[in-house]
Amino acid sequence: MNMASPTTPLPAAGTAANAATAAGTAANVASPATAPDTASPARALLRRRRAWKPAEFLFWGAALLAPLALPRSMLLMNEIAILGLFALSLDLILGYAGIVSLGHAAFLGVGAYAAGLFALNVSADPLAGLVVAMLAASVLGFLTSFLVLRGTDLTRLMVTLGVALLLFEAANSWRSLTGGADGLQGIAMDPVLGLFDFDLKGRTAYFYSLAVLFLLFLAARRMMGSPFGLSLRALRDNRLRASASGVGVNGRLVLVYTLAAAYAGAAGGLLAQTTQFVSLDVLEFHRSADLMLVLIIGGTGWLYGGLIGAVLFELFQDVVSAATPQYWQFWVGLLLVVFVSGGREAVHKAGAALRQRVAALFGGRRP
Amino acid sequence: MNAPVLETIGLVKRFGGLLATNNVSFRLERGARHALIGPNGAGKTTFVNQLTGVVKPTEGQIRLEGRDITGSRPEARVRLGMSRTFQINQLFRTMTPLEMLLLVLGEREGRGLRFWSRLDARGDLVDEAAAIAARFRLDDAIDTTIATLSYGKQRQLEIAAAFAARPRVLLLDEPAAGVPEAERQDLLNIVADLPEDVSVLLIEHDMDLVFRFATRITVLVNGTVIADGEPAAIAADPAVRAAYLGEGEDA
Amino acid sequence: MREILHVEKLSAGYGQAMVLHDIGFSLGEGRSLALLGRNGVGKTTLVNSLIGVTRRTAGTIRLGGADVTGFGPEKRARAGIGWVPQERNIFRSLTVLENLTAVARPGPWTPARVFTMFPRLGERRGNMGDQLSGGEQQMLAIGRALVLNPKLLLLDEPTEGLAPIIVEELLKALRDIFRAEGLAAIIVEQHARKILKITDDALILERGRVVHRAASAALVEDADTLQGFLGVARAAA
Amino acid sequence: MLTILFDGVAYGMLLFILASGLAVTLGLMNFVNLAHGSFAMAGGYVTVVLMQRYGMGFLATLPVAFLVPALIGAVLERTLYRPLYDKSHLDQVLFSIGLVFMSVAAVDYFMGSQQQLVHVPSWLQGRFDVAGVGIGRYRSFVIAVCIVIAVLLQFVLTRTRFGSQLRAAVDDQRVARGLGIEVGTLFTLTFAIGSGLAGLGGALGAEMLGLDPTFPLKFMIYFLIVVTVGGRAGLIGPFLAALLIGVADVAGKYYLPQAGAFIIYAVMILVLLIRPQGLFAAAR
Repeated sequence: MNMASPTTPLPAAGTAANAATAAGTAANVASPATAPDTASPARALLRRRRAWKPAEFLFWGAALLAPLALPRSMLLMNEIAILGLFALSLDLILGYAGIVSLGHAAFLGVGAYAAGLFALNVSADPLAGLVVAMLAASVLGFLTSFLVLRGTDLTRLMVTLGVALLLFEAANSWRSLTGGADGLQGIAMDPVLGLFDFDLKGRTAYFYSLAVLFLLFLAARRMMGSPFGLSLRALRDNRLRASASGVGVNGRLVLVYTLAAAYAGAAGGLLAQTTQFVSLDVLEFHRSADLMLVLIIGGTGWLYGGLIGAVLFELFQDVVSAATPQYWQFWVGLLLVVFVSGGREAVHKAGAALRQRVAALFGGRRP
Repeated sequence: MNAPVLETIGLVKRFGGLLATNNVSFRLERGARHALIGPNGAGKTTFVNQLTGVVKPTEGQIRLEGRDITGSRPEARVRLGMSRTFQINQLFRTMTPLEMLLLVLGEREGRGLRFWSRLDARGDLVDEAAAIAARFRLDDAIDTTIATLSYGKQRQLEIAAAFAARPRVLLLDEPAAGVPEAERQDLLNIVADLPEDVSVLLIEHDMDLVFRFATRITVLVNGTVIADGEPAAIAADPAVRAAYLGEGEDA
Repeated sequence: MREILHVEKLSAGYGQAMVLHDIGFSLGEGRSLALLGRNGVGKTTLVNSLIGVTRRTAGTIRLGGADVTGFGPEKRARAGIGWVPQERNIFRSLTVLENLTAVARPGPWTPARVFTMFPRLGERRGNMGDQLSGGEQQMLAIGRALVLNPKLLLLDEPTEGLAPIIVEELLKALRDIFRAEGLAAIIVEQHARKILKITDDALILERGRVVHRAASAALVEDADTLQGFLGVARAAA
Repeated sequence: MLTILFDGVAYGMLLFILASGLAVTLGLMNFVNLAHGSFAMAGGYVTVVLMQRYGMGFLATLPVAFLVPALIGAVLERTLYRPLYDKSHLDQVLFSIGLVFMSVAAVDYFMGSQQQLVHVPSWLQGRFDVAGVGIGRYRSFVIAVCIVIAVLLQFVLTRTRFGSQLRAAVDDQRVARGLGIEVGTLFTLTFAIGSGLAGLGGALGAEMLGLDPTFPLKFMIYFLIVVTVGGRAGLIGPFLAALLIGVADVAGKYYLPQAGAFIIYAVMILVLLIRPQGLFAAAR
């Protein structure tokens, strides 16, 4: 049922989308077809900004229909959906609140282990496991959020990296719980909602992950478009002015950090459930580093960045590692170096016109 | 009736051995147009930073409408009715003016934690933001990314954002600094047109602006108030002339 | 008389903020120039533009006949500009002596000679830069500019924040440097009368433009001009 | 007990030489170069290649293990690093992680992923006894070399014109340039020396720390800890921190093998939270 939702426009979004097309580019003309209170151009402007853009429908429609075109690649697609959710999580704190992190894998890992252990010891129901994964990660997120409030970006990078390394060491040492280097084996999941069995081709896995991704994306889109989301952007842009505008800095940061942790936990949970295996790999440093690259590719602060980045990253990885599996890291590194050393600007400049059009279609904004 | 809206009592700030604020007792009357002037290094910025809560005073008290706010956090002071502009623009560069104003209005109305509400859920706030933008001559730029606005427009937004918090006390820190001639007049008009019930403290070097705007002037030198009074009296004050021209012991 | 500095149509600022507009003036060999104006009119920005640490949008700067407009600050310093920055900016993790030796270039001014001129610095040569009093820091900042052996000295508010007796001492030292060495100098000062007594010429800036130029000796007698441009009274009144 | 202490000191000394370049680039120039370990690895592999393929003696390879990474460092500083000096720490981190990944994969490709063995000359092998305490010859050698380098570094930084110009440039880059100091050249040279020292450390440490393509990743966090815990005001803080970490790590692995690197990471987080400027940094 939830798999059908991407193509079913929400009522509010539907009318707003009509308004968007009707109003065209002029800022001060409100379509008569919209609600009566649109006399104010500013209100119409905001409504148009948050309305669903055609490209968004296209994006999700394509995600839903992709298995028809590539029925054999559903395992890969599942990985993309999970990586996309993980990147979305990082975008919440980095792209919206401006908190840098080199240890986001900590939350992915905790989510994965929580879901795995829950499935092995308590219940094999996927949704219950997912909730447990999100809860476990958000508890860790809440506790560690206080570590990222103080200090400079460098301190934050080091502290987040340190937390992730600590967890890795802990998981490695606490063999009785985590299975150490062998990982958690023998996870078998019940059918999703009692209806859809996990199959070897990854069909259920993909649609399950996509549905979770879509629902969490909807929630993120709503939250980042709220006054709360606006205040996060304020913090990212200029903390001094944010606090001079009455924004309570620490409270907001704790909230968004916890929220992002829950999202990453969900990604970890999905990973554990759909691959039916958890190993130390989920806590490795390269997870956090790759994630940064995903977001750099897609761009931060517009929610779709992580998703598009995940698609490109996984496709690129699929192609390259088919050719030279053990040197995949070289290309990740090269991409990072090129992107940071000006490639980002060049790409953005070259595609400026295209980007503007895409951004307009997606209704997002990229700094 | 005569109670000052903002007041400092015996304010002292030391940085190590340096006495940056020396026992400053200052009153801002309700509805005042008050300018704070002084040569470089007089301690104006340190004084303003204590008023707004960025720096903690070593001694003394700050009162806003009779309430002791000496230890309050900056964001709490905004909610209590005092907001400021910055000498160097502090704007949300990736937002539009409309969004920035909505942010300020939302925080003023205590909506900052509403994570499921929409930005345009309170239409009256949106209209108010649009009205403020119009008042500060930003209506044609309301949906432009702030980073791409001209410097003069950014200065205007700097004041608009402080104004949107609906302060009873507004601190303007060198509002005209760096604004090119062509955009200067707009800015001066905006400052002149601020509503009368807002008490304004202006920190400024530009004497044209100070004497056009202020009905009262305080002169700060080396962290100490050396004169306080009406513009004509300040202009004639020998101590002030000495501070500005280096007259005095050898003149 | 040879021209040491020639500035033409210079506009500059920081980031997006434009501070200087269309500045033009020149300075002859051995001449000293007082740069006057109230706070925030662009005096420091002008000095910083001469040394090359602002964003220039138009104009040219020639030093001793050579165009240095495109030079970075270190190259301008080597071409013969000695800079005493506004905040003094003594290198705090260097000793007094190191502050001099780190930048010294061959010429008549040596650290030893600086210590002869400011004996107090000599006594404190082993102290770290951040252990000096304001007056000592100022002397060190001047000494540090001198050991570059420049053709042109830029002094940005050298007397600011100093006790009156130290100001007198410092001004006397500066006068000797200007007169005896034939060194060209530009000195920014808020306290006009004091500095007009030791300089040859004066420029007054207002809102980033040159609004008045005069011989120092004439300007010091011109109370109306001084009050109008530099005092607190309204310029037009 | 004393043997462990001695081993810890040797390990700490080595860490200091490895991290000293980072202490300057990160501590003084405020540039986060996570790829510092890649230069160390380069030095290690220079020694390996020269010994295995060209039959050079261990000692003879050490100068080359310094020079090659220094040269690479200088070239990279001029071309890639410099534009990043005024970018955000995040960009610097991502860029240098990229370099780490590239160097790891490249070395793997050319040299293979196996551990490399460095055979130190026979007169440096084995142990001798001092008052009943077993002292490794090679470790004594490492300590001696490291002390010489540490003293030399401290001398250059505090007693030479180069050192005072560098400190001046770090104190206030804008004013240093305005007073004619060639900050760009100074930074290139400093970066090259730091990379060279890392390379030397990598060569010296191959026998004690092991050498394989994942070296930069494995030790990245250790270098960062040395600098951040040591404080970023000079070389003495990092020196003490390196000794502390060396002894703690060796002792920890001996007495509490299960805890792994746990304690070190926890201590780092704690220090960063309580004293973000580092343990030994002088309050400014």
